Amino acid sequence: MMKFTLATIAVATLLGGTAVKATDLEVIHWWTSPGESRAVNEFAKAFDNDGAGDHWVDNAIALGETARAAVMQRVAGGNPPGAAQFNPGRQYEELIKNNQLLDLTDLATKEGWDKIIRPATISDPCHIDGKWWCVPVNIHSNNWAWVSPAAFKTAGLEVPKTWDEYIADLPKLKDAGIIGFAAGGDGGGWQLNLAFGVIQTQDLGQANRDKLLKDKDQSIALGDGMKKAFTDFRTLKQYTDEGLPNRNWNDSTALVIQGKAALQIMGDWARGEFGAAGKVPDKDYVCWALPADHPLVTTSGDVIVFPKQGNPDVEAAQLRLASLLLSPKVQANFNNAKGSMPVRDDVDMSLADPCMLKGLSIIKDPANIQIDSNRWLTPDTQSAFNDLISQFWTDDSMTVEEAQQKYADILAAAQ
Amino acid sequence: MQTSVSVKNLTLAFGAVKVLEGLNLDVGTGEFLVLLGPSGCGKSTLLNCLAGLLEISEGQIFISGKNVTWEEPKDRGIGMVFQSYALYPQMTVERNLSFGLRVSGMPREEIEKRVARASEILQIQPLLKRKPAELSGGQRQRVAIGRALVRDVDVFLFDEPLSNLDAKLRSDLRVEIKRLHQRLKNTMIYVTHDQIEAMTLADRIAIMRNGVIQQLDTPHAVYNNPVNLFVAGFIGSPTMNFLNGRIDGSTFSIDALNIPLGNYKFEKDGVGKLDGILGVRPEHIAVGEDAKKMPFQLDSEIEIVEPMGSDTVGWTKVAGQSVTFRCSSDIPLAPGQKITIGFDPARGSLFDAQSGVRV
Amino acid sequence: MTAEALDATGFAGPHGAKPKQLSWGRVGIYAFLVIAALFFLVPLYVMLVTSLKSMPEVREAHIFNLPREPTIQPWIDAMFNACTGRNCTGLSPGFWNSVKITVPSVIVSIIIASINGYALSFWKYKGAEFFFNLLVFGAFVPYQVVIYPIIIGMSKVHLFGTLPGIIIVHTIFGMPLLTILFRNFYSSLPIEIFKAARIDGAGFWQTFFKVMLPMSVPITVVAVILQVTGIWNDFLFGLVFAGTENIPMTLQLNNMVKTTQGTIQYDVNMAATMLTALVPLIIYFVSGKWFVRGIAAGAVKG
Amino acid sequence: MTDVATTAIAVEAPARRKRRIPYAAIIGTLPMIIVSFSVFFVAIIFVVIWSFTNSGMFPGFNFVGLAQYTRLWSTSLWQVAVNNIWFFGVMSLCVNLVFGFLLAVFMDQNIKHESVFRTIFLYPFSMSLVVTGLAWQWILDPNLGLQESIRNLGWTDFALAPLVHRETAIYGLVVAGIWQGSGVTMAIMLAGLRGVDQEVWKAAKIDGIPTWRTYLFIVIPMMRGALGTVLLLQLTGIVRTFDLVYAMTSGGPGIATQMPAMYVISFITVRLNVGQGMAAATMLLLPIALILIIRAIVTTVQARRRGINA
Repeated sequence: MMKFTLATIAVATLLGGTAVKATDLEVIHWWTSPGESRAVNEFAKAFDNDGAGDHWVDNAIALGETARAAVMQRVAGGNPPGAAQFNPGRQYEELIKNNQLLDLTDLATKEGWDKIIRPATISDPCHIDGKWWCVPVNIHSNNWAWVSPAAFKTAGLEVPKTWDEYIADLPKLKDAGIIGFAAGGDGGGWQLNLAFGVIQTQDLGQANRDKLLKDKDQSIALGDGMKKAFTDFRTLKQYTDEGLPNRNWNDSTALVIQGKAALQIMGDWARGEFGAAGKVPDKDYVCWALPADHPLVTTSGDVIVFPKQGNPDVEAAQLRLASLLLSPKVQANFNNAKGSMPVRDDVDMSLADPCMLKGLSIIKDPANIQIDSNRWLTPDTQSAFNDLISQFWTDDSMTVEEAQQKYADILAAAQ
Repeated sequence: MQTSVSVKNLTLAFGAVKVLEGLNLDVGTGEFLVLLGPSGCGKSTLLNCLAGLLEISEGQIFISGKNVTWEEPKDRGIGMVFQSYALYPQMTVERNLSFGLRVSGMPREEIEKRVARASEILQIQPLLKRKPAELSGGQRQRVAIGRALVRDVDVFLFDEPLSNLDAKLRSDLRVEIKRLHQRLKNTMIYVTHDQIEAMTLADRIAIMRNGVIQQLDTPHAVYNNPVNLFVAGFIGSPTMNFLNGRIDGSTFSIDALNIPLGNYKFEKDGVGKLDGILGVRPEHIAVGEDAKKMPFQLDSEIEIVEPMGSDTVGWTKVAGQSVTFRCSSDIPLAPGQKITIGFDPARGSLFDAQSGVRV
Repeated sequence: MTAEALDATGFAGPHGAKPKQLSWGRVGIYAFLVIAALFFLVPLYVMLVTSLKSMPEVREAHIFNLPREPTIQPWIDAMFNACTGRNCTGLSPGFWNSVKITVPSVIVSIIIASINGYALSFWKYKGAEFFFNLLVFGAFVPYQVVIYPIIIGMSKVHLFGTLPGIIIVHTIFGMPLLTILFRNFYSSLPIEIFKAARIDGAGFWQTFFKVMLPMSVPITVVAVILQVTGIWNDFLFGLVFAGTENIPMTLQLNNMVKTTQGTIQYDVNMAATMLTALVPLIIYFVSGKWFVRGIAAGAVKG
Repeated sequence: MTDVATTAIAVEAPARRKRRIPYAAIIGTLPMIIVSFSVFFVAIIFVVIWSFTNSGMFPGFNFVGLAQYTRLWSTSLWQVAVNNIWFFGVMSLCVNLVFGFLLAVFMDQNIKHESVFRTIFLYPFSMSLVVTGLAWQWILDPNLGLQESIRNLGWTDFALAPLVHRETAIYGLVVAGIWQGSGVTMAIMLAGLRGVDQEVWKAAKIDGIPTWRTYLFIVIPMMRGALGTVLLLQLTGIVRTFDLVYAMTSGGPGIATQMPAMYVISFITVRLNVGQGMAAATMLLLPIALILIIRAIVTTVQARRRGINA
């Protein structure tokens, strides 16, 4: 980023004032797939053209894990980026604790963020103890399955109507040479953990799932619901392919798009991939809101944080960007491109496709909102779960009971 | 004398380069033969061919009556000692001596017997438990000899074994080797570039140059009757004086100076007239009173004096050509001093200036 | 002796060179070497042919086949057009960043290490050996162990994420091995050279620059090769210390390969991989001989 | 052992100047003094100190005793990583040494085109581990790589996709590591072989010692310098194993190819638990410190014994 660091600081100190010039604002994010790229372009365009002459300096780092690590190192090393993407929850908790983030409260109060952002569960991760530390930019739900009618057709099957029908179809899909369940093992196993989370919710029910993750309830961790979740998860493994380890999420999605795989459990950002490939919902692909019996939307979107810079110019630019991110037009463009739901109700979603409309209708009832596990779990604990789930996935010698016990142990150790 | 080692028509070529060509050599049983020559003359190469370390291109090699041309080195009935000792550094002296025998599967008692005998002969018993790094150069070379000894073979090959030692050790070990030969009476073939080693050790010396044996004879013969200029110049220190002139019947003339050849024994009669070189060893030139007894005398002036302790080397001129002589250190000499020198041309050597061959 | 016919020289039995039983040994040697060479060459070959194919051809999964319609488009894309996020600049910026990092790092680290080696060989002062032993220990310390304290230290002096910062980091981690190299090299020089220079009145620096440095060419070549390839190929330090505007090529390669735009473009990825490896490859092909010699002569005295 | 490190520690070269303090030398080696002290001493002290704290993303000094170590050794990720580094280390070291030595021996048989072979064997060493990892990942890709390629030739049951199976992924890493590193082992060993006195070879031939025994019992013990260099290069490389795994498997499938160095990096970056990361880092240092201490003791004892003998 900025050719700053030394030179600018030196110049600024010498002149005792601020350089009057356009500010380059570096943004670190992991929006690197085609759909995501189109979406982030909306942000960049809006920021570059807002008349203030600032520049969006794009720093896309593949894989959330790597991108967040880069941000953390940059902050620890005293050279933070101007803005950075995180998932809502506890990923940036340490940054707040250590007073590394720009306080957005004044701007938020002025613009009334607490009124326009709905539902409240979306703003909670940013709105902590009355102060605003980040900007939620979208609502993503993990609880989606993406189904390829072409794949089922190849196997001579009807597209199933329910999850159970799908499970029943798996052996036939396998016989027809179709990958029954598309997944990938990159980035420490987050794709698998995401799929497991959805299955976990299906098998435990919302209330118990919250109790498990929020209250770290041991009896649930060791109970029958979790046993079923692990067992179901292992069943799915029988219907994956050899290419799974190391595969990126969008490459898994591509398998569904190409009709090589029947179904993928993935957040609604996958919709962007279908869009980018020119596929039409309900025709070329089908989206299922999960859990099948009672669809829920998770609060697992993205937020943007603004690390402190100690430079008034940059700070002004940061605040301008923060405001811009929430503006109705930008929200509409960004979310349409990305396949996510906007964080405010008053944006124009006329372009929304059937899948997004499905999501928007679910979100109408706050009871249908499922709080993302990031809210309650530190990155340390999340990573430990990633480890466990991917270990369980690859190592058939690990019994369901062992996995449950380890799950419970991680919960017990979680802070 | 029975033949122990015999080389027939040996040729060794590396690609197109012939290092040795059509070489013949017979070594008698119990003989001590020294291969002498400047570096690059092919003496070590010949030795390596005998040992089977180099594969020859043509010819045959017999050792103890057996055609070993195609045999492996270990089956040729030879032992070899190297310049760099070539001891196995991580093994004790004892293991160094016994390693080859162990590998060949010899019974333990026999190995012990042989090691004991070799170490007794070489007086290295106290060193048996040490490693080569803990030995002095002389001790190492004894061990290396011991390694050849335990093989209990008929023929020993030495490849410049004393070259890495300092002067004192070298002369000590030289005597040692001579004693060893007298005791064992084995055939020994010894490569060196040091003429003193050659003269002192050899029964016969083979002087080599460019892969060809120039002269093969007793030390006395090579010294007194060198077959050509090369041999004459190579043997002896200080080197033989060479006077360029013309042979005319029984006279050798350098410009106006005529040296009567007296009873010089020509190789063949009727040499006639030709450009020749008269070689006279410095120690055959007498000065002062002794010179008067010589058939040929000449007055001269001393240019340089080199006292060597036991004797003195003086430099002077004969008909404008530099000549050195060696005399007792008791004779007082000083540069510029006028002296009379004399020698007996019959003890000298005459060579054809064109071909360098003795006439 | 066999009943073989007498030969021209009149001696029976073996003569001349031992007949070659077109030794199976020789055949075995070459077979082993050729198979080993194939093992070493296959990845390069596969990378090369894949990088010259178009994607439809790649998907046919005949990795050993030569490209039917060779195209250098993947190379052009990899160098100038491939995207990471919004940036579609290919590897070219990374290439220049790597040059910017490598050149000064190599020079600085070699100068420092050669002075160290020289001082440790000829100008021992009390305590020098202690620091050297620390360095030797440092040669064994995994980078990952000290990376965190160095991040903190660098941020304290405001060098984190800057070009000087990454140069310093490379210098630090190159120092142990290079110092050992130079120390061993200078120690093997005859001390008389040093004494002669002292008698001629040369001091620490004069002796170094006028006498020692000109003699250090062989070991410097080794050091340059080691450092250029090491720093060019570095991933970890680039990831952590380089800062955004100095992202080295390896890091960009990794980003490019791990980011997928739709379907994975294996052809472009392979071209990018080859491009990244090109500089050290050329260095090895050109100077590999010196490297082999130098590492034999300078690195270790047995 | 007579490799660099030992000579450095053991051989106290005679002090060439004693009386005056050579200020220029101290100034000249100032970078070394600063780096060795601050990086390899102070920084490591801090690493150890932080390993006893509950530092999160930023270092703190809230001491928690051995809690980080208790957690470390009860974490299966770490256990897997430690097992892996042993397995990977021993495997790669052995195969590398044996293969590198064999290559050197075969190269030493007066072969034609030696420089061509040498270049071929050595070039992978110039490639970064990231590149190596990517290249081999591609070749071993189950759908587009070697496996599919051979299946396309008609052998439809052919299976060679080690990276996607938990049990075999680490062998894939070993192969890639060998590919990258055995050339340089060969080069050093070859130099070592050529350094062996030719007369020793002759002596062994005359003694009738078979070639393989000569290599094994005479030549190899004479190549301790070369072996020391190879070991130094390989061991330091193995402890730091990171790039290769990162590029090739990212520690997967599952956590099957996790390595201690990755554990450290993961905890100080993604998992924001510096205390845990530092505990793992300290454990990484332990064997190295141990080896160096044992060596220091051995060399002092040897030096003393030599002193008595002399």
